[in-house]
Amino acid sequence: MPPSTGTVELHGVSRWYGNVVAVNDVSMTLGPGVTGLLGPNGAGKTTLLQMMAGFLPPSRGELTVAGRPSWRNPEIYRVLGLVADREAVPGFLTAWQFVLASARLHELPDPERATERALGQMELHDAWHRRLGTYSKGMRQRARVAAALVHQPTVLLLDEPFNGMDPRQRLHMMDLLHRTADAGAIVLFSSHILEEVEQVSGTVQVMVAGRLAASGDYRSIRRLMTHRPHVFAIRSSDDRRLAVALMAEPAVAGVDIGQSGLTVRAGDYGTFARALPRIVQRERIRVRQVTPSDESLESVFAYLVAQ
Amino acid sequence: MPPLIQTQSLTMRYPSALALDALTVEVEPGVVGLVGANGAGKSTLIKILLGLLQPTAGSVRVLGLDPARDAEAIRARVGYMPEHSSLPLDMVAAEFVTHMARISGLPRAAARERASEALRHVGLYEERYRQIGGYSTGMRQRVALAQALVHDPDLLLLDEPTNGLDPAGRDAMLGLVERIGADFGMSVLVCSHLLGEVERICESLVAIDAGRLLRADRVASMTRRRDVLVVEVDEGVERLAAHLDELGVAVRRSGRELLVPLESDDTFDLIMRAVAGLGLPLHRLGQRRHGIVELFADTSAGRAVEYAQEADHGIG
Amino acid sequence: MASDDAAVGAGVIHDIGYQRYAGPRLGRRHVVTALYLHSLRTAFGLGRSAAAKIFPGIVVGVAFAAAVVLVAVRSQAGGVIPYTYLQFIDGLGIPLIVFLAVIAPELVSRDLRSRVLPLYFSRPLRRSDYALAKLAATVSAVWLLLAGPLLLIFLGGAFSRSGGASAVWREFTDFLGGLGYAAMTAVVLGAFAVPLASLASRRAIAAVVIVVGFVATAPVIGVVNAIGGATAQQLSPLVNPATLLTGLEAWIYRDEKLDVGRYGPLYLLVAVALVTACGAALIARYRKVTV
Amino acid sequence: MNATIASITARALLGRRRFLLLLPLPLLLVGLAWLAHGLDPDPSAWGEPVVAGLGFAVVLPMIALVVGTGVLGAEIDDGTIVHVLATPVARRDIVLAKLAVAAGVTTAVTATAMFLTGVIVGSVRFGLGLAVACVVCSIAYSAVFLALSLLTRRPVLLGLLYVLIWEGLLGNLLAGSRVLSIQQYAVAIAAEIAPSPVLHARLSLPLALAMSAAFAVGGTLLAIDRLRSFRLAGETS
Repeated sequence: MPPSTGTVELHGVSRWYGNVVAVNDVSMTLGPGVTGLLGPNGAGKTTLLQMMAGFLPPSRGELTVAGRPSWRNPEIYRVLGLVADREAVPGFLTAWQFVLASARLHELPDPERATERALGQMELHDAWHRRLGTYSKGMRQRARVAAALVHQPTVLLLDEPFNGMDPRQRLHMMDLLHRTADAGAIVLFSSHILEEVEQVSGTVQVMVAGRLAASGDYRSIRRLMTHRPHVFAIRSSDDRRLAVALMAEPAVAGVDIGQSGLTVRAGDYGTFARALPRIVQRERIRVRQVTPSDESLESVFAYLVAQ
Repeated sequence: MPPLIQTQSLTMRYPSALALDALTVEVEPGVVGLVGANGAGKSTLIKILLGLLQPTAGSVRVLGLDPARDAEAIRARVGYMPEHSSLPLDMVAAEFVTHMARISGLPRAAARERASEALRHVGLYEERYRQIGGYSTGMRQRVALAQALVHDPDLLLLDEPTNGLDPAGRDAMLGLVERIGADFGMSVLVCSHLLGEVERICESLVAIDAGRLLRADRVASMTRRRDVLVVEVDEGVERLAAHLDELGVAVRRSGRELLVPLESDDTFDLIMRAVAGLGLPLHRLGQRRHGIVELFADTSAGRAVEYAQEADHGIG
Repeated sequence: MASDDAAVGAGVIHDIGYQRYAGPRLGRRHVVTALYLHSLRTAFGLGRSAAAKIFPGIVVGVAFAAAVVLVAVRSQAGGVIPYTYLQFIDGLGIPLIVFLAVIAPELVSRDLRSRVLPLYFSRPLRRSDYALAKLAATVSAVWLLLAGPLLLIFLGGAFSRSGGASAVWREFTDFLGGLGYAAMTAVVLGAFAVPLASLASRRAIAAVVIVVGFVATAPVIGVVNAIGGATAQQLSPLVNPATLLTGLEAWIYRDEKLDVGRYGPLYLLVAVALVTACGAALIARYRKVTV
Repeated sequence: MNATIASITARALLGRRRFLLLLPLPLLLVGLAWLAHGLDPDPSAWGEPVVAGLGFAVVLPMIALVVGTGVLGAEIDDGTIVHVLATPVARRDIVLAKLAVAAGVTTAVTATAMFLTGVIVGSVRFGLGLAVACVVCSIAYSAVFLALSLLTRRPVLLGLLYVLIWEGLLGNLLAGSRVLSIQQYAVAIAAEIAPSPVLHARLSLPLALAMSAAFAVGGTLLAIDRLRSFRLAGETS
């Protein structure tokens, strides 16, 4: 069935350099909305993004952006915006000149207005006549995003956009990605910093060692892996007695007693989560804290990496 | 034992910006966090401590010495890991660290031994004879740490040591810095804008913003408890909320979580009873910790930053 | 446990944790020597990737090949070629420029670009010592590039010459003369190239600057010689480092390679001035490098 | 030819310290000619080292090298090229714009210097001859160095070796090598327009023009093709 124009589609895409396989048989379809491409350094995130952006031909498989291949096809950039991982910007240009140049190169009907809108969107209006060389790392990043957004692309690819940003700058960039996606664009950003992915996109594509290890909402990904025991940190008024009671519970695989409370490995997530309150009531023990210590994206990620 | 670092109205004025503004702080030995947003003056302070930069005004003492006068004595006893990994990519790691040891004054044999030991301590023993260019970002950061450690300094200055690392790399690096502070018997100044890290591995903390001192204190005293109870159930959030409402408990919904004011310890039992009664799967229960991020909340342009209570997820 | 407890020797688990260092911490002289030796090895690509060995390797190959050819030619001509060693060094003009255009940027511009300087200057190493160590390493590398082939020529010459001990001795003195001139060449060309390289952090641009520095002044001499009188012709070689050396050689070794007239000492003075000026410029350059 | 790219490339080239490298050489050339003329109006003795020795052998190739590799090589090195490539501008237009700037700046610097030198050394006609030779060879050199920036990671060093070894050393020893030496085309063209004792043309004009065109067109087409399949260095580079 022909690739639809509204998506980014990959079918069995691989990329290798000699015998080093950077991306291994990845298939995915990206629709409108924000997706986080997550993986450790060297997992192939940048290689995948570069293939999507038409800067690297797939060694195998089929990749289309808005229905057409991106390799050796400059027309794709009418609908595609890219923020590459290299942070270099022409320091001698002001932000205005830099984004205006991008607008002109995209052959927009009214480049000045588009530039003003893009810079406004990135809240750079008070600094846009200063040379980029004098910008801080975060402001340079925002200027690059403005240049990638000036032609209002339907597909926006960002490689490590949050790298080196402090919390305030990160929060602002997240709002922007959401606003862009809400306007119907496909936004894909790569990252290995977990706070970002958890905050911005519920949907995640996790890459590990070149392969697509998981895709979808990361909490649902978590649930899909229920076959692996979950780890809970529990602090209560009588840890030892609670430990004894929990060991009797079939859903519990193991309990460790430490000074800061119990570490419970639950064999099956669902049954344990329901059983715990019941046991605590029965034993009349006061529980002050129950924390799924392996539940954040970090653990999903570490679990996938360990496979 | 003189204080690790002492500054007296330290000021650094660049033509285009005021990097440090009359900073007066005293830091005791141990693992110290230097926290601030990008451009808050962290790197400038480190360069002044190393005598690489002359401050416009004010005085500074490192290990009791004055960088302006005896910079070389300080540099012999300080290890520095710069923010951007500036390493010769076509050199073998062991040879590079040995070379750096000799530049710190160690004789050839001692330099070679300590280089191999330093690379072992940072977990690169097997790869120490490979070229740095072939290393991952995480491994390069560890080589940068090894060269700062190799000449057995009394003080380690680490500028954003987890920069560009993935979670596994970040945890490994933080664990390493924590172990260095504890077992190696040397003080460590860790520069970072990732607040979760500082909280986790540092004993005391210096927070600066736009070159001015926000707060300098022991970490423990800065993360006070805040009396809100967070409960999250995997299913039936509305049923639980309605039930608590009937019991007259002021419930507030925040995403997948329910926030309940913690009047007394009984509230724990009340919530547990409610969840057990409805037979719901309990996913999370706990007290919302007051993270250091609030420090910056009031200084950011008016917007309270209820941003990522890192203290709740994972670190817990 | 089969063995009886008493028979078991005392065992101890050594603490292989982090050890503090109580050994000697050597002073400035040691640190500078370490940097010098490291830089010298880097010049020839030793301790570096294969790619770093290609260009220096080519030049060393060319130098030794020329030496072999010279030895062969000398043995045919009965070993009587005046000033063989000096001729050999002057003959390597362009390969020497290429060698400097490769190694000076490698030793100087590369550290600037890869921002390794913070690692050096955050250690007990003075900036002037860093500059001098790099300069000394470049000069030594050029000298070694020349000394190796000269030795080959000497060995070839000494054994093929008839005329017993006195001939070998004369050959040896010529050889020492050659080494002396090689040292002069190394100091002057090295001192001239390194500060030029430090002007650019991009190795490619540094290489162009060095080449232009050597090549651009040669035609000037051509012009002055064509126009000027005898004195002008005797002074014009001062303008280019390579011809400055040839003039120095003519005055010291009296081999009539170049008519310097009575301006011989001036050549020495200009050479010394050039080397000191270049050294001072290099130190000044590293003093103001912001790290 | 894309005006936006041309203007940004020109600003990048002329903005950086790298541009200062371009000034001393032409000044030295004209100054030397003016000084020599002052001392001895008859150029037959000193003309050759100035015009050919310094002009065609050093000033023209070195300026062309620095500018030719600067218009694209620098942007590839620091990664800013991606901002131009990630736009729907045809690769052909990008190359032509860069080539125009490179050839333009090289011509502006070398042709003016050589014209002044020619006027001082001989006559206005001689100056024009030298200038025209510079125009033609600036284009040929620029195309070659532009293509080189896309073919290798170290275009400047290889360019240096071509000028120093192939055109310089071998040019004098090996007659055959002159056919592929752009310097010789310049000498041939100049000698044809304004014959003078100062210039010793070793190639015929038709051959020089044909080879210059071959280098110019060949280099440009090669650059366009390479740019079309330009790859950002992958993660494992």
